[in-house]
Amino acid sequence: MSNREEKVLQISGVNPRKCMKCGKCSASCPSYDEMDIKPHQFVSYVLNGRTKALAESKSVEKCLACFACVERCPRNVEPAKIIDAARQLNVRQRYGDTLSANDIPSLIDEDTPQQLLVSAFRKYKR
Amino acid sequence: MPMNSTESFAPKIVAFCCNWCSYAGADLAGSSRLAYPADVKIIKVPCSCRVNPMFILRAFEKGADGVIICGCHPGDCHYSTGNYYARRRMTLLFSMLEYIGIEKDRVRVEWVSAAEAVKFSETMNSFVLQIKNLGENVRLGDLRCKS
Amino acid sequence: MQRIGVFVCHCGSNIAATVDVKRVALAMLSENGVVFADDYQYMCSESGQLKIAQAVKEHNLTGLVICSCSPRMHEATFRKAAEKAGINPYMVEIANIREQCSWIHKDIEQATQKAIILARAAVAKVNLNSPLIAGKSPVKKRALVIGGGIAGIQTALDIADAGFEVDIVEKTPSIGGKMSQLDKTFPTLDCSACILTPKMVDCAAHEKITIFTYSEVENVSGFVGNFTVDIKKKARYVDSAKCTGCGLCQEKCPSKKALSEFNCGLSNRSAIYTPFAQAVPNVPVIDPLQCIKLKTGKCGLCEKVCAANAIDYTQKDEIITREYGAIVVATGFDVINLDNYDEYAYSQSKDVITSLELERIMNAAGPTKGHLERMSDGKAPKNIVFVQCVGSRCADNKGKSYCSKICCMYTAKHAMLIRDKYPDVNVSVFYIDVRTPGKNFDEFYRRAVEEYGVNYIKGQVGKVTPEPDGSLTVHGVDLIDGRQVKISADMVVLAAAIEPNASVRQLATQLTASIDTNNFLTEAHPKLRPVESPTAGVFLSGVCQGPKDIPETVSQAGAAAAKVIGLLAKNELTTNPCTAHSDELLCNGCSACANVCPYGAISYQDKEVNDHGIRETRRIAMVNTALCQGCGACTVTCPSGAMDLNGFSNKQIIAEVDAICR
Amino acid sequence: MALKYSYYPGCTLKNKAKSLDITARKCASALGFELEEIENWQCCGGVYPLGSDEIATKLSSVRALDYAKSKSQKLVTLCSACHHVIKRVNDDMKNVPDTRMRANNYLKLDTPYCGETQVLHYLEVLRDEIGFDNIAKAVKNPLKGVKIGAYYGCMLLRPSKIMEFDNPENPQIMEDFIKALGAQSVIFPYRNECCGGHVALKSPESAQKLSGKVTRSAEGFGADMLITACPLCLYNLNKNSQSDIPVYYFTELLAKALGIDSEE
Repeated sequence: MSNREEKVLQISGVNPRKCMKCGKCSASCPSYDEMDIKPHQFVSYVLNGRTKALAESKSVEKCLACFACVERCPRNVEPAKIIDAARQLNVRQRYGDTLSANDIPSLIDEDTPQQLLVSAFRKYKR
Repeated sequence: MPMNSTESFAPKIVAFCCNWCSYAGADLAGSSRLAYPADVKIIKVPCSCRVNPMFILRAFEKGADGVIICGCHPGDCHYSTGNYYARRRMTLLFSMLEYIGIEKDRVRVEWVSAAEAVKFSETMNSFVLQIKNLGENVRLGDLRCKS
Repeated sequence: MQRIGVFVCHCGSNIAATVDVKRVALAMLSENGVVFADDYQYMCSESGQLKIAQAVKEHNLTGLVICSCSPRMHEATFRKAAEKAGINPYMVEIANIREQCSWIHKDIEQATQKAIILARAAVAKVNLNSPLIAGKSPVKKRALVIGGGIAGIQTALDIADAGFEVDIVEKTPSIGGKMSQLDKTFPTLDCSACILTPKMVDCAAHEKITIFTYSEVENVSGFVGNFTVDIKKKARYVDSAKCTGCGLCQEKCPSKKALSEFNCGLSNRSAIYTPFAQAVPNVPVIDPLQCIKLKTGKCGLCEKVCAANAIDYTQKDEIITREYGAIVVATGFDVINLDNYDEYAYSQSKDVITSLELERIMNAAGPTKGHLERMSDGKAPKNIVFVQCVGSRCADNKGKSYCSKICCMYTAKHAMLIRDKYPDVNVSVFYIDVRTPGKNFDEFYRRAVEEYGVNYIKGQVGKVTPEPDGSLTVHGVDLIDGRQVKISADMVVLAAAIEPNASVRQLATQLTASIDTNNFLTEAHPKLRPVESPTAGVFLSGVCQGPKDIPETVSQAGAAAAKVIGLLAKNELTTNPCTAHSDELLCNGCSACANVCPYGAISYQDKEVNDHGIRETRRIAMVNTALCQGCGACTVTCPSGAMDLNGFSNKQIIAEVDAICR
Repeated sequence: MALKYSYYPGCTLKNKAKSLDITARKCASALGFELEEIENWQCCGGVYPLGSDEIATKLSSVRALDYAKSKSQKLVTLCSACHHVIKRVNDDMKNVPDTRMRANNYLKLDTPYCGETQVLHYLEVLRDEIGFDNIAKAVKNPLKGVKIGAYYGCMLLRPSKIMEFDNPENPQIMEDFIKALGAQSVIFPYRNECCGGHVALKSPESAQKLSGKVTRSAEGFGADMLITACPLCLYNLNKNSQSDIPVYYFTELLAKALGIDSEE
């Protein structure tokens, strides 16, 4: 297993071997249609050494962190933690940020809650 | 803590297992190939209530570093109540060990059913680690018993 | 001084690959008392046993140590071999160097060292063994079957047909169990009632069978061959001897709000009721929580209409004590509670049902008289979705870790029956895996797909959402197509996991039979003794031991019966000679041992003893060896050290401790 | 003596969600409990850091938790995001030895913080400490005939193992709250589905799709209005769902029913 796979597993704390491939995570995911790699595939991407593709996927930014997959997984696999670990791999790199303070003014309106900005910086920026 | 010596130190550990649950649990651990250190040697007894505290003290005298007693879960004893007797006796033994200044962590009581192979193996692994951290039993060893 | 022979088994490569068996044998030769040591491929084989006999003869051996697999496996084999060779069977000790050594260690040096120590301990013990003679105890020639479902019924019939008396204890008002609730059975689609009710009637008519319905086991004492069981017959408020089963009382009963247990709560029943038309016995019971007369004192209508004068509001629970030689547990299963699965909206919509509820809906005697209807509005559904593995195969504390085994087949059955009877209804099945091992099972499932056009979708359902128009949207995934699917359904059927009936926990404690982490009763050996409990004289039949379908249950029921017959056919049993005994010179008659004995095996006698020349009468503990089970509680309790246990004496255990610590 | 709680308002309640903060405090004093704002609280970060090696991002929560511990008070939150983050960090401090050790190493507190503080959401205070029947008694203007849908969102409920807030698939607490105010609760299946607020900044089209499902489902079951505890959900449902259904903070309704002026 390469360094990157190990890193994803270490950050996520997930044991992908517990997955029984039932697909309940993908059945539950509200962002399924937006994702190129689907929640039930996160596990096999890690096991098959394709974390680079996972980290470069659209899914990284499409996960809503709603934890429906975590709640309903019958095997306690917690797919949300895997995709978040892949996202962490990106933002922890140099130039991994996908949002800068300069972008903000064009994205907000007068009602935008602070909470949204704070969490966006956590999500998209180191 | 004698952490650095844990690698070379091979403790002597006596495990008393009741015939109906824990000994069967150990067998299942074996047939499931769930490893635990070779330091553990099992003595079969009909029931955990057959374990006389004197046996434990004897083991320590003879140089054992840890003793573990395994029985059926409370309520599941093959003889109905044997494990309750064992629990009470061992509680008294613990306070006696403490009174005479012995680490009571050298003795453990665990309930392991015939189906709990994983628990058996995990228990033995953690007990061996615990004994390794305590180091060699020097205070209880009877010098007259040493060869 | 013993003359001990040590035999080290290779067990093929099971032991020999990790333990240097020759070194173990060699090391034993320097142990005290050992006059012979050898190793062999398979000690348990005929030639292995022959080797033992030869060595006994040649070396005049008095004791044997076999270093082999667990004594739970072959202790009995080697004891028999010893007896054949002319040695008392209790002069044999086993050193378990397979399960507790070669199978768990990889390092040859380490494993060999450990095997030597284990063998050493066994040798030290045999040095102190003494010949033991097993006693005899009589066998009560009657069996108790707990649970009156198909498992219990079949077991009882088979035992009774062999000529032994059988009692069935069933906690509901009728025998029949879950099978009586089923409509059709897979894979032949014959009607469940048609094949079950004749067996129920046979049971009732059999001269050797006594049925106690509406009854529970209250207490169990004794041991194999000699159990004493208290059975609580709950007050029925109807005299079974007088009742003719005319049913008028049920018709006239004004309290009709109770939910029918038989119809899974989908219909109502009266306060006085028989669970279903073919109930055995056909005698109603009064539900005291629903009966107006029993609650308020007013009413009494059933009493007035009963021409047979069978109603008796003063009836009380009754305890019956009976003796048995063998006990069979056949307590069956229940469908799990679905509170943990609210994503499937079971508690939020009447049109989300379990498969067992669907059985009742499909059944002509069910709440809808066999018409496929929605429970919410009585409309005929056009789209039905089945969800498999609800609560099975989970690792999340919400569900069960095991596969419930029967769901794949009954779901295929339901899907097929619906498509057959209502060809315009669309049926989809969400599955993770379709598991159909069994004769004609996979063919059956394929027929559902190929001939009946059932739409099988590989993937699980995430959520079922009730919609404002009364329909249900099923949010699932199709893993083969790689897309989320949303199916608008009128009915959703959940294949809920099955679990052992809740009563089994307490029963296991009463019987001192062990249960596993899922509350299934443990068998004595998973392969070789699958219908016996580790507790002698207790046998297992049906789902109480693990999930199984009807044909498997019936075969296991027959197997349990065969074991019971084998036991009851004996006039007496050899008892375990490893019993306690007291040293009359050390005993001070304090009663401590009698207080801890779980079997009441210890009594006291005034006995004249000769204590170093002084003759006096003392109160001395006496052990009834027929009652003593050899737990050893008394030996540790005894303050003077007078109590000891045959086969596990203080000296023997201390010798083992010393040998291990040496 | 009035019940006193350590109160963690969070960034949004001091700004865009002022009414959530104000009504909550006013209702509290009307119902006999007091919210004592934690001194020098710092932003929770808005999202719980899922990485098992994240420490620095959890420290602000630990400081707040330790403050409550020092005052022997329970910690009360209102914003769903703050509640989610602080409750989960508290669970880490209690049950994850590695996080506990490293966080304490950073903070160098007099005594290490090990998850002692109990974290309550305001709704839990109403349910478990005050009691909905007592709230029903305190209601001056019962909201008779109003059909209200409770929108839970994700963060209060999931993961239920840690949040221990309510049944994650069929919650009851807000419905019971609505009934206590004399109104009628409308149960709709999307009440615990995500509104997509988390991606409202960079994928507004997703946020529109998802929040639309929530409001359509609520309207379909006849809700006149929605209540929520989350400022982000409120913003997203208002802005992106393309529905006119009004969305209020649950405390605004509580204030109204208790007859409290919700102006500052």
